[in-house]
Amino acid sequence: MAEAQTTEARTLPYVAAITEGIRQVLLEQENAFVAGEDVAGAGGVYGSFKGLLAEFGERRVIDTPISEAGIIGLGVGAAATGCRPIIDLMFMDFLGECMDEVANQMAKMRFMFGGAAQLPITVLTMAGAGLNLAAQHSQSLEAWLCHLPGLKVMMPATPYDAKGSIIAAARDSNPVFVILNKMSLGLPGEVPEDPYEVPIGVANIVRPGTNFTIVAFGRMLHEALTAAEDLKADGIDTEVIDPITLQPFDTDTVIDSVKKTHRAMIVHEAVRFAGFGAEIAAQIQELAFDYLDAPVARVGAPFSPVPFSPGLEPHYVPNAKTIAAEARRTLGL
Amino acid sequence: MAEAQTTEARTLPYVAAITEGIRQVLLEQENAFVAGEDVAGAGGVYGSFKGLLAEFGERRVIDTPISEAGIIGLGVGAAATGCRPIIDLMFMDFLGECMDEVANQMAKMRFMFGGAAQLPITVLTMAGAGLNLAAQHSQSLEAWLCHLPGLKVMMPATPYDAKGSIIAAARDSNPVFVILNKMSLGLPGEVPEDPYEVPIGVANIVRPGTNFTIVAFGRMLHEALTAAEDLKADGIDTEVIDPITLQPFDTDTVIDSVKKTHRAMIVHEAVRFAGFGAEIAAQIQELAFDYLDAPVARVGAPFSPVPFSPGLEPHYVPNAKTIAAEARRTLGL
Amino acid sequence: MTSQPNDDTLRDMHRRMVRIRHFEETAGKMMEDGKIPGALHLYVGQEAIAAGIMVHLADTDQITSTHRGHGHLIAKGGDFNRMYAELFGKATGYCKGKGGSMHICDMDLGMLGANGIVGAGPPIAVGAAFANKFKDNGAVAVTFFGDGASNEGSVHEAANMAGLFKLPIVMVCENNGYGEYTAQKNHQAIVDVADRAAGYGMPGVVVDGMDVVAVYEAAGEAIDRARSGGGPTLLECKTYRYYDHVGVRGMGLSYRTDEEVMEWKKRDPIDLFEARLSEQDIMSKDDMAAVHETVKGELDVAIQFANDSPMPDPSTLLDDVYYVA
Amino acid sequence: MTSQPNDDTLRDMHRRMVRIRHFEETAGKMMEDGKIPGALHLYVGQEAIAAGIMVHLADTDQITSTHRGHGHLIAKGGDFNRMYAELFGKATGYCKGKGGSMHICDMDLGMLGANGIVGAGPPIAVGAAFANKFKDNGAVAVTFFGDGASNEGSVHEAANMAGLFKLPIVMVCENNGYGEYTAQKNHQAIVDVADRAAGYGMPGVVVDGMDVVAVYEAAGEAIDRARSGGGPTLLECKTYRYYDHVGVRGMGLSYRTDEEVMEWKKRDPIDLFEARLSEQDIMSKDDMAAVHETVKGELDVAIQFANDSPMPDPSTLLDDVYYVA
Ligand SMILES: Cc1ncc(C[n+]2csc(CCOP(=O)(O)OP(=O)(O)O)c2C)c(N)n1
Ligand SMILES: Cc1ncc(C[n+]2csc(CCOP(=O)(O)OP(=O)(O)O)c2C)c(N)n1
Ligand SMILES: [Mg+2]
Ligand SMILES: [Mg+2]
Repeated sequence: MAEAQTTEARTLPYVAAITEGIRQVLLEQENAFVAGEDVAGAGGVYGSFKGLLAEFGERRVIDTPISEAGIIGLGVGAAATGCRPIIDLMFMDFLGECMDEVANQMAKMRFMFGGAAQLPITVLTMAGAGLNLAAQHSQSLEAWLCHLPGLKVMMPATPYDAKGSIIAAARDSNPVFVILNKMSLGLPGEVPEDPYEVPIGVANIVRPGTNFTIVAFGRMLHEALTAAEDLKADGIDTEVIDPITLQPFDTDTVIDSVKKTHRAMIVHEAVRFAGFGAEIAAQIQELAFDYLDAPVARVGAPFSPVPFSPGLEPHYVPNAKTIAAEARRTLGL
Repeated sequence: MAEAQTTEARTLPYVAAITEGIRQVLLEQENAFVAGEDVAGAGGVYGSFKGLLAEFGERRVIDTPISEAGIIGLGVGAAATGCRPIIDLMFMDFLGECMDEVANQMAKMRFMFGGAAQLPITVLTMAGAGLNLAAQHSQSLEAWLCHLPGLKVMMPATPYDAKGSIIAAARDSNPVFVILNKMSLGLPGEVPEDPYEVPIGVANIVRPGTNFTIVAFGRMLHEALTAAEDLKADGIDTEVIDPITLQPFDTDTVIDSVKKTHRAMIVHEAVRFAGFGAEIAAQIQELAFDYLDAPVARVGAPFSPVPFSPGLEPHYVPNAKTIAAEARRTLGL
Repeated sequence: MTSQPNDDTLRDMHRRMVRIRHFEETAGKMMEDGKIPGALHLYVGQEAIAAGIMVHLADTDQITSTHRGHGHLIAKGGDFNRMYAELFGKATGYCKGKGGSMHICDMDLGMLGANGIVGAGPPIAVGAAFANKFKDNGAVAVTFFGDGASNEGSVHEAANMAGLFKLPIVMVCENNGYGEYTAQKNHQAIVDVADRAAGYGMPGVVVDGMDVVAVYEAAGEAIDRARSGGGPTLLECKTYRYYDHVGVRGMGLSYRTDEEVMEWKKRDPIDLFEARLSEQDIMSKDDMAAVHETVKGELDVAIQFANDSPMPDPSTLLDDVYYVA
Repeated sequence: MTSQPNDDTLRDMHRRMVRIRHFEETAGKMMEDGKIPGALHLYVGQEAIAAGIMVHLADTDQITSTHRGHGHLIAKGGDFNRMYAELFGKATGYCKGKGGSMHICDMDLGMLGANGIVGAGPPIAVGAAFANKFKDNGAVAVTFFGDGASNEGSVHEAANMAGLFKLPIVMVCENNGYGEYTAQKNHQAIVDVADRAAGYGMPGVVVDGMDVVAVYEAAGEAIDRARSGGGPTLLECKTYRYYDHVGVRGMGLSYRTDEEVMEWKKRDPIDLFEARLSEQDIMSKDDMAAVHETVKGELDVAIQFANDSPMPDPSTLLDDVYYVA
């Protein structure tokens, strides 16, 4: 971490940790600004930009038209010319509107220009289902981003990690996506008052264990932790790892764990098929093949869009129960 | 296959097989039309639509503005109201311009509407590097599409499969992407004259073998076949499987092969990290764990955008040599 | 058609507006009662637009809608039972509970869906219009989008294609002055979205969206033009939404003044229209009251139907992802 | 600035145009000789636009370009050596061989890159203009895009934001009548792309893109306006490309007539300008011939440099993906 944490940690909800992270970036970096749909006057549709307009004014906290391609493009152009934009993409589902700017401009500009461009841009976005927002407002599309050389991708699950990821992303001089979770807005957690970084590319062993490894990220971390408690009953001492950063991925931490536990499972909220869990599972079997006592299991959403109904959505999103059940299945219990 | 092949197969280049497939769809289905940038007057920038305007006229072969979102949207709307559009997306790299229409409309409409909509739309696009077209005209982005429930995805490597995939896609009443390869345009192959389908979701064992399985698709199929010949020298009898369809994926054929050969490698041209090969590798170790004598290997592009220079691009795209080398490494030879 | 609406048409439009108003007011209550999960975007205040346009359309004509889509479906003839069931997430709903408010649709009525993606409707409507022209079936497509949506690239691309191909389509901008919490002056440097029509080679028309007869007339002209091969029109209707962007609060919002709301409500589309109907002796107060009562009765039935309907069975989750022959 | 160009400026523009013309003609030959891998989109015919605009700009002003980007870079002061090296894919090129023709750039000159994606430049230029305003540095951004590109949603979104934020930007549409092989009348229902300006609350200006002085004057006005806080302008320059969309064939193409090409060539921007320069006694024939010779000499040097330069080492492949502190 970049600086000592002198202040006491307070308990803050996830949403307030986000705001505090952005606020401290704006205080720290005079060329940083925040732009997005309804981030200024309304303080963001999730409240995550609350108070920033009042404190920093219209020059640095900017409401944009509903033009996702334009907004990301604005961020790319401003970053390439010396600003440090923080761009908000209200729902991760809206990536489709700006995927060219993300994939072909933001991710590739530095490389295509032989290193001549530097793009210190942070994109904040909200993923996740669970609020009956149906197929176009509930997706977790991190797999698309992780497949794109040139981007860094973080997916913080806790208030502490949310604030520290945003600060780390904004201090990094590369394009970084910070994928937040809309179900977690009210989740409380300890958050130091001073600015701090959650280091990019370093996984967190959230729960040490000895004979089973779960790699879980985003909101699924919390479900996995509950599942881990449940598995204790069967003598399973689960190590739960939150990679926090998906790209660059901290392979070493995961492999070290699996070499110790010999069994692993990946958990994410995204559709399981061709999800990022596949990459992690593929890596584990490549790099710890001789240590594995069972196939690497994967938990993710089934192969359908996210359904709206309260009668369906809870059966779509993985949870502690389904995670524990899949763990038992894979462990032969 | 839907009908007997009464005619002799002729040798046709890949590009002519594409054209023939589209032409026969237009002959067969009165509500089919082709729309895209420069598909009519110019016959397509690859020549794959040559002659269609002259034969079918402006009503059914339509040049569009440069508006990828608009074009895909047009296809979605026309498909939902009784047409059977064949939409051309000139380069797969342009997916970014229309990813919302692909991901949030085309893929999800039927589900969101509870089955009320039917979307018989075929999207043709060109993937692949090797022509020094640099980072924005060389990508293979099938992993994005395969992660989207509601789409079918084919990636035919041969003239035979190109024609048959297009016909199968156009006859299917779901959205189907047919991802073609721009380096393969001149590749010759046997192509029956009559219409025929390459069945969606059925893998092809292109080269039977006994002690090593390579799953390769797109242009990499040909490189893998060459590598397989090379590996014979070391006593490796490689079975090469072309899934042809990536979604729905023919897991059974691959698993059956691995259960026989005990060792497997996936080869694709896309960036290796979070590529579709990860899904296949993850599935193999899940479903054939006890049969595996070595980790499932993956070959793909390194983690960078596609470089322009002839001094770099050949080192970027996998080829028979690098495939064989990685096979030897994974087999401990 | 470009002539004045006859008495039957006036009564028809009145009924459509009343149906929307009560449906939406009731939906607001249901949301507050916790009956409607997810997000609810109410159409109240904008009824004259849906009614004045849809009355020109047959079931074979198509529309695409927005996140604020109930009004469009109702005006197109939507069934209250299936609508409420969908809002409640029930198996008997229009989308079997899979879509909810933001994806409500009726393909048989040519209602190609509400849409959760701002600006997604116009390209799809262009596709429907293209299909109409392709089949030469005389049908017209109408696409609704907001002032906020007019800044999405997809709307631009759709408009350009509509103009280029001279498609049978009417592009209706419901300009209610806000995109979410952002006033129009903070999202575009123009007052009339219709000014953009010239850039697509189509006529741009501005109409008072609170006056159903004005909407009727302008829409009639545009739809006639579309149907007779004269190509598209950009029809901008100036209007206002009474409630918040999402949910049911109407007053005391930070991004607009209560005075502004009250000013617009003075020109409430239903009040205005009812005054006119009674002035012109087309409907008596009693006639109108009867319409309101009938609609309320239908809503009671619909809510009962929705309440009594089962949730979708979890086993249906993977249905409808693909068409299976 | 909105006044007539003085003699030095005229000579400066002449030199820029000649530099572009010879660079491009030579590049065409190099392509035919198999020296230039990949795709080559020549700018020949459009030189007056790049020259007449860029002469107003300082290195601190930014531009975004298109797939047809050599002319823009040259007019902005691009270095022939590094350009040819890049076109050849050499390590000494502007992008170390990683970008090639379609991604050629010079960040130090404010040339934010050619772009392989049609319509991708304008949003990026909006970002640069936003940064200029943010920093209040007096710099202006200019974005170039084609008639075909004007139908991309990204251009619409960028224009709307430019107008809304009153950004210091000039949006230059180089209307050469074709997007690839599709004539303008087959990709949009308008004749003047500048007609779209009204929809963004900015002035739209049409200028003869073959007349460098006309471009100079119109651009001067637009750039002055941008620089002094007056906001953006959509400046449409009517022009023509002499060669095929990609590659070097000029005549005998199926999608346009040779007569059309010849008609435009009668108004060749360099011929026109040289006639004027000599008429007005600003440059003699000898002066002009000397410019041509000097430029040709520079090109010989550049091609030699590029030829002699090494290919990038494969070990550099993964460099430049990320910035490493
Ligand atoms: C692509 C996309 N961007 C942003 C949103 C979030 N959003 C939903 S409605 C809305 C405002 C739309 O404004 P307008 O088009 O004027 O319609 P209105 O709500 O006023 O009816 C926004 C920004 C979205 N759903 N889709
Ligand atoms: C998003 C995207 N769509 C399509 C293309 C293929 N393409 C390259 S140049 C071009 C034509 C562009 O026409 P215009 O904007 O008029 O520029 P011009 O070539 O005439 O200079 C097209 C369609 C592309 N590169 N990017
Ligand atoms: Mg609005
Ligand atoms: Mg052009």
